Amino acid sequence: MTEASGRRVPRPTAVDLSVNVGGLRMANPVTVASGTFAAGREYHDFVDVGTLGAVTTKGVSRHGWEGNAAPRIAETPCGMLNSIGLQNPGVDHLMADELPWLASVGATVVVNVSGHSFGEYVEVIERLEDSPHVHAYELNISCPNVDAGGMNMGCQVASVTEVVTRARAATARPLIVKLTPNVTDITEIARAAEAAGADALSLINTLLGMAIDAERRRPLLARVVGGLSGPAVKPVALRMVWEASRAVNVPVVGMGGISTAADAVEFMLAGASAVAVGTANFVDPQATVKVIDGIADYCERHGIDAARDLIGALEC
Amino acid sequence: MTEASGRRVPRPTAVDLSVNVGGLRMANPVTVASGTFAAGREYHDFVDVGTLGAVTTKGVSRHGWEGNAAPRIAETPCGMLNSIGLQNPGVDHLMADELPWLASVGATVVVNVSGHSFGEYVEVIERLEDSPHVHAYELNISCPNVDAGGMNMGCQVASVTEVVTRARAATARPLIVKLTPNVTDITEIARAAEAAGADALSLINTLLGMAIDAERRRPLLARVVGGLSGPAVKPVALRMVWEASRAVNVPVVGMGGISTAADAVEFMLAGASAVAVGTANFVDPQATVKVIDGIADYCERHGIDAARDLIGALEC
Amino acid sequence: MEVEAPICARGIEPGQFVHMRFPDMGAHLLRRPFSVYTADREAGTMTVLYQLVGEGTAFMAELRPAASPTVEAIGPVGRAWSAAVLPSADEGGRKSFLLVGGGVGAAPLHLLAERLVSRGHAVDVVLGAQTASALVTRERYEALLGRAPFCATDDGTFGARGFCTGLVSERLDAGCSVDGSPYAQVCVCGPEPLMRIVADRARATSVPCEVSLERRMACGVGACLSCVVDTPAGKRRACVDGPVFDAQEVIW
Amino acid sequence: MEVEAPICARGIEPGQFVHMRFPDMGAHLLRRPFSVYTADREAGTMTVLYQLVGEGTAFMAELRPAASPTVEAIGPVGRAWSAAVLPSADEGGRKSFLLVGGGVGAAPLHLLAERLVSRGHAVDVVLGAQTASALVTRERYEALLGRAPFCATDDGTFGARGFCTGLVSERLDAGCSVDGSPYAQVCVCGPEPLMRIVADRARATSVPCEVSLERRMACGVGACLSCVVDTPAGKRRACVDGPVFDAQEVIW
Ligand SMILES: Cc1cc2nc3c(=O)[nH]c(=O)nc-3n(C[C@H](O)[C@H](O)[C@H](O)COP(=O)(O)OP(=O)(O)OC[C@H]3O[C@@H](n4cnc5c(N)ncnc54)[C@H](O)[C@@H]3O)c2cc1C
Ligand SMILES: Cc1cc2nc3c(=O)[nH]c(=O)nc-3n(C[C@H](O)[C@H](O)[C@H](O)COP(=O)(O)OP(=O)(O)OC[C@H]3O[C@@H](n4cnc5c(N)ncnc54)[C@H](O)[C@@H]3O)c2cc1C
Ligand SMILES: Cc1cc2nc3c(=O)[nH]c(=O)nc-3n(C[C@H](O)[C@H](O)[C@H](O)COP(=O)(O)O)c2cc1C
Ligand SMILES: Cc1cc2nc3c(=O)[nH]c(=O)nc-3n(C[C@H](O)[C@H](O)[C@H](O)COP(=O)(O)O)c2cc1C
Ligand code: FES
Ligand code: FES
Repeated sequence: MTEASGRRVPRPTAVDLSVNVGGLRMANPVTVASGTFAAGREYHDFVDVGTLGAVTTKGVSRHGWEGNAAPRIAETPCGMLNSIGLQNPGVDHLMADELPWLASVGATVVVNVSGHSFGEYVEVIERLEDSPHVHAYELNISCPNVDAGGMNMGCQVASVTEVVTRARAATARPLIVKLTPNVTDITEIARAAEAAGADALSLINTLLGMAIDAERRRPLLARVVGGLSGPAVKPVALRMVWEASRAVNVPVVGMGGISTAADAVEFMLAGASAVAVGTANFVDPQATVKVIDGIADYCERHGIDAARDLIGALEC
Repeated sequence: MTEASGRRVPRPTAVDLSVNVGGLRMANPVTVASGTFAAGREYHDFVDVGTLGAVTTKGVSRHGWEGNAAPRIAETPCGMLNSIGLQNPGVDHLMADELPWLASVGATVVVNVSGHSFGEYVEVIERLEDSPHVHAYELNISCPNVDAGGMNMGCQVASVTEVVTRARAATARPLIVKLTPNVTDITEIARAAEAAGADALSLINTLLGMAIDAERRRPLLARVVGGLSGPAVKPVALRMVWEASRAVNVPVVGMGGISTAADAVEFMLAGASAVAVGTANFVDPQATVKVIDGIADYCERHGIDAARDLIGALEC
Repeated sequence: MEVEAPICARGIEPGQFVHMRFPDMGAHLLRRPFSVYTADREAGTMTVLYQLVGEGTAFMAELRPAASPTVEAIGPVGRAWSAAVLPSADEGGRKSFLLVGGGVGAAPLHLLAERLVSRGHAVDVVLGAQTASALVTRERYEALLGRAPFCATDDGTFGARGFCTGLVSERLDAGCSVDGSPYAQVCVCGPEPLMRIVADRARATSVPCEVSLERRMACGVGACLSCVVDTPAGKRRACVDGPVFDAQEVIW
Repeated sequence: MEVEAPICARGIEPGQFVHMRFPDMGAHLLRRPFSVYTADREAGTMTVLYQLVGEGTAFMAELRPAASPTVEAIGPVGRAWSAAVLPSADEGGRKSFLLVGGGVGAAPLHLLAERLVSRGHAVDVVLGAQTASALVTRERYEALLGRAPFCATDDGTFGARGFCTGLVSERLDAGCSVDGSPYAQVCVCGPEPLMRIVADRARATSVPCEVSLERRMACGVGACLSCVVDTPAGKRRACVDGPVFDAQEVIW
């Protein structure tokens, strides 16, 4: 039996790992996927969260949400489904309890912002503008939205334009817009977000999926449908990062199934300026730092001085 | 070492396995996914292809296509990418060499039809109308199409409507329309296909994906982007089958990652009237008959007299 | 299954669990939560008692010790039984407990029973299982308690026939433990319907009750919110706020 | 690696391959193609010589015979070397062959060499490898031929230094085999650049040439069209129309 233990920190390297994501300076290209790392504290026994390129917090809304009924997860081949439903205790709780702790460990902080209406996004950002501990926002536009008729607003150019425009007006901090992969043409949505003022894009959020227990004839999730993540979705994520990064001029944060440094390098070659480790944290709570170290290994092995030289360096 | 050997046939069962897919009568609910089984002959050493619910042939165009450059496949976590590019020798070759053989082994035959223009689909069908050995058509509308400006015509309601309407006018045989999963709203496309005259729908075709060799900094496919299939996509496929079958009144053929009878039962519970085994044929060339036998096992174990009672029987 | 896991084995408190993963189960990403049945602090080993449920447990059943398979574990995780921190009978007074284990739920109660007995408290144990051969913990409990636990099997092949809730009701109606002192608490682990019935009976007889809940878990560290339990105070995480909960806190 | 595979071992013709899968490699779906190095028809076993490339071969390297791991195989698959069906020297006249194996490409030529020698034909063998220790087939060829094969290593640690194409050119320029009869055919298996150079040299000296090509394969039975090779007659499938092709047929 191997026991995960000890707070891992990245090893020293001569490689310049720093990247700049639309004004967000990261010491290395590795952040976490929102919702898989809470606000970092739960993982601080395993990795020094202050050493990550950034900590991206769980999606936060104005007054908090209850989320969906359990069961909320199901395992699928090389992946998992979740229907957490953006459970969160609200932005005030984040500001009171989590942000000061993140600041105390020296973390670079990206707050993932959710809302059920366009106005709610703005309200959350306005509250957070009062905190000195926030370095960037990530707008999770894959929420069912009342202003968009209950539809997922991340799927329509009009609603994407609207919510990004409003969020942009509310802050001068770096604004990352997180795209859903459940669309016909990711480049169309990417361009809309850029045009509306996004400083960067992040993708992919989860793919909609479903799992069934044949013996019991029942869905495995109480909500029936959930979001697919993990290595299974990596090919789709890589393709979308490649397409989106070629369609826009702002940087892209790549995610979707990243478990190893080789995965991270693949996303950077495809055009990502930074990457996020999500589901892999559940598999190995030290995955983030292992990915950072592995990127350094890769650069050293290939004689690359700065990790940013990998961005979009795919030969094809 | 286990060696696959012998021509497997389904075992006898008292369960009524027959299903009717929009006029296509199948002795059992199991066909193969187009492109993974050629026209059956290559698999006849492993399974008696005449005993399958139906054999769905590789996509065929009017005069044949060369397909893409190699490498054309890449392995991904629990899945694979392909960029075969619909290589085929044309409909005349199919009629001369393959259909008579399929008839000789007593196969029920679904011909998967491709075209680069709306007119080409009609031409292929018109040729095939001369053959007595075709029991249904499956229209693969996930092709880049000149009439649709080079776009994938399966992604737009207008082009789906057009191609299905034309194909419908060309034949009285059962017409199955095969949907691409690379769309924002599968129900919209499903309804358009139904309204234009489809007798049934089949889904999903492959998800667009990409794979990279980090060490060589190159895409793993010569075409860079390819279609993802296999167990990795099963949750997405199940979700779309569930959504589509609730949105239309015509039957649905479910596919995407089906490897076992449990997978097949899941698709039927989600609303599929029949299922197709695709990538799993590569993993186990006897997968089709094992799935048929396993569906019978399931029905016997659960006291179900007719497999069709499973269709849409999910409790949620 | 016996595993070598010094950190878990030494740190484990009764009621806590370990979150295990088998690297050779490539397509199955998630860790599986298991209670610790016995722990040998000196040897740094522990045993896990498991029931065949799905692919993970089927994989475990096929592991051959000879091949020294690797298991990755996070642990110990979670909130222990509150009785685990009870001072010894000499210091804080002697208390009586009713421990109810349904099926494999008998496992996580064993460390608690051991702890309570060693601290001089009175422990009554009720075990339920489908059939005699599934009462795998019975002898160990008998050795620990110095007398047979109360047993019921669904098919009547050992002890009382039927659900073990009948035996629990008898004990609670008696109002006191076998040695005559009133129960300080009931501790239950087993299928949810069983826990619910026992919790109801305990409330009816005004005995405090704790339950150990099972939820599907992704992270096992409190971060992902996959394992929530409904409580009057909102959703709480079974992995770190539980798995042991006061029965009154649980909205079933 | 030695595997038990009676059907494959008995039916294999020189140049054919087996398509193998390891059920324990859950997340890796596809079978891997491997040539048969030696086959023991009576024992029903065969050996495969493999090079560490990626995850599948890494997995193979970790297999422990003691655990009798399961391997699933389809085979024999594919078109054999055309020389494999040559009648014996007594019946059809004695012919000479030049066999060129680069790296692990030496494996699939061994069954052919065996067949040709047993039928009384003349066989010259050129082997190339990166370094001396990679010339694993050398001794077996030496035993079979009764004399040393021509060897080259990239680092010069055994035989000629550099690419083995130098040795091939020498032989082809000589125009005849060591025993003085003109070459009827060159058979090559190895990295594609090597095969290409040898094919060019063979054409320049008007000796027929066959090559054994590697392509990624999904089905291994001719159905999926993943493994195509460009030829003047269109795309052909390496799995069933090959892997052995007439070098003239291949558009590199
Ligand atoms: C705190 C805790 C302690 C437990 N202690 C024990 C124990 O000591 N002995 C024992 O046999 N079982 C115990 N269980 C249940 C055990 O975790 C499941 O039986 C096991 O995860 C099933 O895995 P599988 O791969 O065989 O099943 P699958 O159905 O193939 O698993 C699919 C997914 O669902 C999860 N899952 C399935 N059933 C359960 C369940 N009942 N609870 C939680 N997750 C589940 C799996 O972990 C996996 O993520 C405990 C559960 C919890 C939450
Ligand atoms: C007809 C034939 C005979 C062969 N004989 C031998 C042999 O005797 N000894 C030997 O060492 N190798 C042989 N190879 C090459 C061998 O198949 C690959 O090295 C092996 O598939 C690599 O698998 P992997 O999982 O280690 O690599 P990965 O890169 O992890 O494999 C990923 C995927 O690519 C495929 N792949 C990768 N490299 C190759 C390749 N060179 N050719 C075909 N598919 C590849 C794999 O099969 C798999 O589907 C042969 C190939 C062919 C086509
Ligand atoms: C349990 C879970 C919770 C998630 N919660 C959020 C969230 O709150 N906000 C968000 O934008 N994305 C959320 N996601 C999506 C991830 O951030 C990420 O986009 C996705 O999981 C793909 O990455 P991965 O495959 O590495 O996990 C969540 C994913 C998981 C698995
Ligand atoms: C190698 C390969 C070739 C394919 N060729 C076709 C085709 O010609 N026509 C078509 O409609 N779909 C084609 N498909 C898609 C499959 O029919 C099927 O929709 C998809 O693979 C999902 O099923 P699976 O996961 O079971 O393979 C092909 C898929 C593969 C893997
Ligand atoms: S398992 Fe992640 S919060 Fe409990
Ligand atoms: S591997 Fe499928 S046709 Fe050759």
